Amino acid sequence: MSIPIMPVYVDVKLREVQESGRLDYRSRSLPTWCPGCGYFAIVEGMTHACNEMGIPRDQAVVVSGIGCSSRFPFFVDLYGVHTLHGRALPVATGIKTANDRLTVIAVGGDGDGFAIGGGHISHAAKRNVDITYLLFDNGIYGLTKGQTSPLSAVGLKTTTTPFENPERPLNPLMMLLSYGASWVGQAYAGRPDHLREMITQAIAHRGFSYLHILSPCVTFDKTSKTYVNLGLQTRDLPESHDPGDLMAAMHQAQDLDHPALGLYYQQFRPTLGDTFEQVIAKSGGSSS
Amino acid sequence: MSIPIMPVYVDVKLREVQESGRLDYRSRSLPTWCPGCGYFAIVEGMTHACNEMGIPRDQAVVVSGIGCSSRFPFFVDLYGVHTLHGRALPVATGIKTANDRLTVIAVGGDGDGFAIGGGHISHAAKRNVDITYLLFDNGIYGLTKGQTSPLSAVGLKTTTTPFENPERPLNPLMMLLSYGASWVGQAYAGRPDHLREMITQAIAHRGFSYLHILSPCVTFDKTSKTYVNLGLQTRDLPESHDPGDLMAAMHQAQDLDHPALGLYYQQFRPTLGDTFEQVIAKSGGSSS
Amino acid sequence: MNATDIQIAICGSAGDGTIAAGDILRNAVAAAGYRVICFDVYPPEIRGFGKCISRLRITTEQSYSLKRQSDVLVSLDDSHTIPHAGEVRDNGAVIFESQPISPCAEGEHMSGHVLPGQIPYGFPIRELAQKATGGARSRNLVVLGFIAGLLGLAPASFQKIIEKKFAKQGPKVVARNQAGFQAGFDAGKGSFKLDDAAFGPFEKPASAGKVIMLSGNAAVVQGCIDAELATFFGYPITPATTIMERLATELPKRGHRLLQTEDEISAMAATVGAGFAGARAATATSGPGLALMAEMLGLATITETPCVIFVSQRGGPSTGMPTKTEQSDLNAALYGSPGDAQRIVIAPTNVEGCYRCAGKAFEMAERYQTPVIVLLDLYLSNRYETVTLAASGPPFVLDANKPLRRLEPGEVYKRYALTADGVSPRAVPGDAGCMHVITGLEHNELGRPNDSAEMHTAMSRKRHDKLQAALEHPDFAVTKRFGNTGRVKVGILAWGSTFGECLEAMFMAQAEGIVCSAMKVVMLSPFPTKAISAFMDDCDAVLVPEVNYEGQFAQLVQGVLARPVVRLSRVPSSPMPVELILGEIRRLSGVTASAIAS
Amino acid sequence: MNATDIQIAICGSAGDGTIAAGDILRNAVAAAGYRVICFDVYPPEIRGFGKCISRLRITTEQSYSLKRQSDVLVSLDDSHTIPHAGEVRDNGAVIFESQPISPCAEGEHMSGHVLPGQIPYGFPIRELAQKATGGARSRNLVVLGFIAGLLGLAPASFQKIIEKKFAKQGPKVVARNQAGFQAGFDAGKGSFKLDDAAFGPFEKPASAGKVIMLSGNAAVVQGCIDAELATFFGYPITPATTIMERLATELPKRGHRLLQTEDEISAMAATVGAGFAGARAATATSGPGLALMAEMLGLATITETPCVIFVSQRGGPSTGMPTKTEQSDLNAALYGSPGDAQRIVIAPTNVEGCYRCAGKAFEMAERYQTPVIVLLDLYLSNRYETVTLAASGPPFVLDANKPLRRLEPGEVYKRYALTADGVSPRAVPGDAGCMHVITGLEHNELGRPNDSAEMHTAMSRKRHDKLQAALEHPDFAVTKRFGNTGRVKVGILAWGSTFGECLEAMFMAQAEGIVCSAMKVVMLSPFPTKAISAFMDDCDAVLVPEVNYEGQFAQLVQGVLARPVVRLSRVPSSPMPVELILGEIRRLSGVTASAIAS
Ligand SMILES: Cc1ncc(C[n+]2csc(CCOP(=O)(O)OP(=O)(O)O)c2C)c(N)n1
Ligand SMILES: Cc1ncc(C[n+]2csc(CCOP(=O)(O)OP(=O)(O)O)c2C)c(N)n1
Ligand code: SF4
Ligand code: SF4
Ligand SMILES: [Mg+2]
Ligand SMILES: [Mg+2]
Repeated sequence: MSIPIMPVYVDVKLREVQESGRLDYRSRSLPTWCPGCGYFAIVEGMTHACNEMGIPRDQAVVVSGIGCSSRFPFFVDLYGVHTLHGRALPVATGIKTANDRLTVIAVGGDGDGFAIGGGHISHAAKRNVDITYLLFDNGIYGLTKGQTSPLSAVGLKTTTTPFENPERPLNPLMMLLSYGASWVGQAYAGRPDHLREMITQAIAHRGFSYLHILSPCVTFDKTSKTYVNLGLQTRDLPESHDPGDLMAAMHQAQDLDHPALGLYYQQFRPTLGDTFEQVIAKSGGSSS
Repeated sequence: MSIPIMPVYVDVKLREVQESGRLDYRSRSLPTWCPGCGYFAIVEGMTHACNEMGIPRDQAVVVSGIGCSSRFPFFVDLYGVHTLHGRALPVATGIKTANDRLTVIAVGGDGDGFAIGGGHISHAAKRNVDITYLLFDNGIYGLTKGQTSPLSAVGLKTTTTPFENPERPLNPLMMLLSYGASWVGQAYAGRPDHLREMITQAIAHRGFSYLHILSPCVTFDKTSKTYVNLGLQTRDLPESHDPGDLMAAMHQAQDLDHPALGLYYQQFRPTLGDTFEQVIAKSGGSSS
Repeated sequence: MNATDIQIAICGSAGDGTIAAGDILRNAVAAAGYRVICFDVYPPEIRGFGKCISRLRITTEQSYSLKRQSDVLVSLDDSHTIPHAGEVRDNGAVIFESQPISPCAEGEHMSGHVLPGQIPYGFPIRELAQKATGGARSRNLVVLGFIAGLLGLAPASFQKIIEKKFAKQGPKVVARNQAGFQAGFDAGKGSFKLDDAAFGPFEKPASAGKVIMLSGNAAVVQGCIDAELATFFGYPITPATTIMERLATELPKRGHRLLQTEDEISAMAATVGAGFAGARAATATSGPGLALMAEMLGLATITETPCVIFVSQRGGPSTGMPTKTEQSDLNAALYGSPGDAQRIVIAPTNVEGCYRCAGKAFEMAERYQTPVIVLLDLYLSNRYETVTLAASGPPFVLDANKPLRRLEPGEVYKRYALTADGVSPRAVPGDAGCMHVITGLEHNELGRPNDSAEMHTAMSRKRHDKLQAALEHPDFAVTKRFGNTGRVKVGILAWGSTFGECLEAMFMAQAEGIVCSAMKVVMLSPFPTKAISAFMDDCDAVLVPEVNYEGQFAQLVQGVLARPVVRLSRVPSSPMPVELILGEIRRLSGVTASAIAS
Repeated sequence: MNATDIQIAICGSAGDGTIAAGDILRNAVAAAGYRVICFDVYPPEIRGFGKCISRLRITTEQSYSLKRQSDVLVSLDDSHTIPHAGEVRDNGAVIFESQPISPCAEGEHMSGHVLPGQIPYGFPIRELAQKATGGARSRNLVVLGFIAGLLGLAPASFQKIIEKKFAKQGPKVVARNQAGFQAGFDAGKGSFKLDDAAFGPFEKPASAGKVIMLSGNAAVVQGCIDAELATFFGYPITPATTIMERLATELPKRGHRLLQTEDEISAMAATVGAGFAGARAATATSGPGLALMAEMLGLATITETPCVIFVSQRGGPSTGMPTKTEQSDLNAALYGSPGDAQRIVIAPTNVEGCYRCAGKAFEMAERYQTPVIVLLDLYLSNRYETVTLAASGPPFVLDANKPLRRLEPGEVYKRYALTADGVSPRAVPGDAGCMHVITGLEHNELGRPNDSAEMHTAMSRKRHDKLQAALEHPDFAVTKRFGNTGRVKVGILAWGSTFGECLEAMFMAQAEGIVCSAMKVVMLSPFPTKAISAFMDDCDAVLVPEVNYEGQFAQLVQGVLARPVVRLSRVPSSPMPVELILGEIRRLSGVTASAIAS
């Protein structure tokens, strides 16, 4: 069990960032998030990953839905699409279909992904679209000022559940595993180094990679997914965990009380781009 | 491994049906399905279940989406809603919210449920809406004349995959288990007695019950989910299977090559109706 | 007239408690018996230090819109307030911090921006707050006290509101805020009064009934509750969210049910399901959500299922401007569902109308078996007005269903029986022997699929014609004319929140001697052809002001009547400025601006 | 005129090979050089024995619609065909089975329903099939042969088509069908010819180019291919499905990509994604799917992303009548997306137009950076016509993007630069240094969120004004007038598939001496105000026939021009009957029916 970690403020990291050259990937716009929001660590992790991997800035597209989290594309200096609520994945699929050479990263919140956008995830995973999906899980609707999300804990009081949320949350990792996602991992905004490492790995994976990022909403959730609680609850996946073993991954994912961080599952199989080429070949055509 | 079973024609069963009184639940309209379609067995199983359970005809509602399968409500003499493609579950949720006393059964095809309607299943399961969802899986879009569905096998030639379907199908049972559905089972239209038994159990379950029904489309799929293939492939769940063990259920569900029939998982927890009452109680109100 | 008519604007950044100050002020004056209309402007950012303005107009009789110019402007943050100095009228008051913490450049201090003719009231806000409460957080309360003292409002109603507002945060916080208010009050009272704004003597209004202050969305909620809404399904979206949020507290207390669904498609689907099952059912959304509901709304139309949809418009297209008002979803509300899919669309023009339309919507949905869209907008949803509730209780019919007669033995129930008024008696699950299936396919009287020319024609006619009766719906004014009767130079034809501004403009034009009237159109579909045509007969020119780019309502009027109107379509990211409308009235009436000026 | 103009109707049940017979016939006569227009009617049931009718009009020059009366009616199932006896003209031929298997009541046999003046051709269809092929399955081929023999068509082109059509099923099946055809041909040739229908001498058409026969949907596919569509995303729905199905075969062969998505929301989303990435991208759907795309279409409008949406209308509202034609999705196509969300909407009027509009849509989407909806309907999607492809190759520009100039050092790329024509040079991912974010929020020139009044006004104007240029789009007629020039008694204003019927009606009216014209309106948004206004100036009365209940296009015309038109809005679950239009023309021109009759 790790020790609670303090919120990460961008300015604290500024020197370090400048020295590393990661500033290249930051846009002119400063994030408009609340001070202390977990998302700062994610944008930081992302630019770090881009830097480490040397991703050409004009060959990458960040695609988001709508939410605090989905403001993300404005804060990195890559191509970006701020789509509609819940639609990052199908737009990303279209982009990747049009141009396989692009690095495509979809980002969004828990409401964006598991409420309104819930129908698209299984299909992106099934097709093994070669994109990375970073899901920012603060267990609440931040942008609309604090309603329950499908990942809110039982008992959470929100503006739409003033008498406490009576429903148990969905289990996103089990869902993604059942969808056949070819890379499934979990990170926590309060563990920035691990987070960066996971983002890098997720982008590096060839196929559909899903990284679930626990991240406190310091403004609208003071009781559930806080830095203190998450710091106390999260754990590492056991050393012995085999990312090739789907049932072991499912087993680990079952534990929502003590979310384990790390790579749950990885598999290599043809991507959507590969299957397009396969179909073209079978038809007797050749790629243009 | 069971022996391939012949298609079930309604007329063959007619005398038996009349004698049992199940005809009470059949509507004046004869099904417009193709002769030999697996769906005849399902309508038969359903009326059998209603008869066995003595469900009052005017206290039950069958809700469907759009597809050959979704014509179902017209063929039973209950209240019915033929909704839109993919929307049976949210409409059913609304009905159940308005009137807890009704028996609500949602039905639909694999495209209806896992393509366009895919976003709703996890939420119906999460809320544990006390309804039954019968999913008719013929691995194809029947009504629109034979396109691939998310449950089509790899390699299937359809009008939209003339060069063979390159994608592996989704795994509906694993998905439902990961969603926390409180009753998950599988049946096959070619095993009518077992099917009826499963439909009865599913309706009897208090909470969200999901029954996956394998059913051949004799018109548009001549190679994959045929009576012959399904007859050869399906098996029973092992005697030893414990429906309280989620991981065991997952394990069984992993096997798409030899789909196991029977009850995978069952759990009792508060239904949506219960949670409404809980919220009303906490608010200091009392049910009207 | 001895009546009160004072408009106060409080301006500051998000952290200054600007909106909270406005909230206390409006509640206090309303409690004191005045009528108010208020509208706050928020920054679009998630968080941060964007500009907030809270504007309140306080009157003896209910007014229709904010005034173009405020009588009092309060600055809690000079950098934000300076650009607004011009909105204070001649001899109006400007209240600001006289002792900024750090010395600031001349151009950055409010005092340098008070215009000639305006009266500056600099006073040491921060210092007073510090002294009275030991900190600067209560600056907003100090300012409120100052206003009350200066304008001669009794502190009692303020103190009550402050007590109530901060009670949850404990007695310390209450005491701190009371102290802040008192310090400001004393300072205000002690100020030498130079401006001419003051509260007139208060007279208890003659009208019976309870006067309460509500935002448009709160009024919608009150209407829903008074119409005994049983089930609500929704998905959060600005500016409709607060409807669901309030209902989440209110419905369970009454034994009713609310479900936050996974998206708008499901919210609408569940609403149709509940409506089918016989419950009063509603949802609420804004433009983007309305788009997602379009298909399901078509199902409600063809299955003739009662349901109510509150749509609060914001700036479009697409995600657009979530925190700015606009009236550009009219087309989508009228025409968004494919096919000939008519439905009832009504749009209130003020907060009282929000209450009435909400309650009446359920009546209409049941009586005509149709979806009813109640079209609001951010300006209406978020603005506060005092509203009079009838002493005789809610003016809503609680069961407007056409009676269902018992079936004869052997009779088959016809859900879609072709009747004289187009409305077929409706059975719901549980009604013995009336089993039937509703479907989105075209169908016959039994509800069975049927796509013959005869049946499709008959059912299309039924679905359209039955709605015409809504134009005569009991106790509901689908249009209303104000101003001069008989022949007029200019007639203003308007809908929704913009009507208030039109009315103000009309009054101003009349004051200038221009003969004019204004007609509010509350029912947009079915279209009140007769009433509007008759109104147009009376007008030399018809002006249609609306806050959208395409002139959507003007297009509707012309489309139905084939008679020309003058469009005044603007997208200022805010309510339509009254002077813009006035300018058009002048122009159309042949009065030149110079003639007015002289 | 010595020209050929013969209409043949083949009627039977779903199992009789009715549609297949029509298919062979149309291909054979097209191969022989005639022009054809054909439309099949299917039963709505999933399976079963519902009525099918295949109607073909065969002419020397391309005609515009089917004729009201057929010259030849063939019965493959008397119970279905009997009600259609009346559609055969005087002296037309009725072909039927003379030896039914079981003796049938008089009223159930075709022979008892041939009307006086029609010529009966009973012959032993089943027997000939049995003899020639050893089974009854080839009855449809026997009948085809009979027609060819009777009317004097050379068998060669039939034999080729039969060969091709059945090749996949092996030589036995080919031989069986050839034998059936031959048996029928011999019988037909040997029949004593009483009727006056015959094929005129065939003249090779003067026009250069390749003549092929295509359904509307196949023409769309051809247009897509010739415009080098690179990515297609779709979800099956009648009557649009066949567009995707054909593309699924054609695109991969050309190295291009097609994805069947999980629903229409994703299809539209992926289309926008691919458009953003710089690929030509399209989707296809019908009304219900269009409803689901409404929100995403708004995003395409505000982000100014090129994309093309083919919408084939069917009967509405809601699921409506999936196998019947209608023109009732016009409103949804124009206004379905909330906010001021204008887009280009074009509607071809015939199959050749489907090809042109499909190809041109990609040009327009790129040039004006906008979604383009191509509005078809079931009647147009499913009907077959001969189409001439230009010998000079596809008439489409393959890159219509505004050139992007290289950035100056340090210059920041402005995705939404405000330019004179409203179109901003567009960079796509991969373009060096032009990183930008597109968003559904209102934004400034850089694409950054901005909701100021000035920016929102400027951007709204840009998005609307830039589309005006589409009215002058090179090599594309947005309207076209036919018939009398100058002043006319009646002007018909029509759009979409109904225009063919309008033109036929106009020709008939002219033949009766009525001075009239017809204008087809291909571009519905932006609205061709000038052209239509000028046309209306010439007309004593303007008639707007359309297949919907509300008169959606009429409402549009009146909405823009504030000038009255006469609506002829009907929902017959089928194309608009020519005689209905003709009747209205007569009425409006003051000619009474009796005057005509005499
Ligand atoms: C169609 C539609 N429905 C609703 C909304 C309003 N909305 C914007 S963001 C959001 C939820 C945000 O929650 P989440 O995805 O968890 O992101 P967070 O703000 O917590 O990062 C909602 C409901 C919208 N923009 N569009
Ligand atoms: C919004 C919408 N999109 C598409 C369709 C067309 N459609 C009707 S049924 C269907 C698929 C049917 O497949 P499935 O659900 O598997 O049912 P089946 O016919 O196989 O029983 C489709 C695509 C529709 N009716 N509505
Ligand atoms: S509201 Fe919550 S999620 Fe949004 S920026 Fe603030 S802290 Fe982050
Ligand atoms: S098309 Fe297939 S699924 Fe539909 S009725 Fe026929 S056999 Fe059944
Ligand atoms: Mg969230
Ligand atoms: Mg299916």
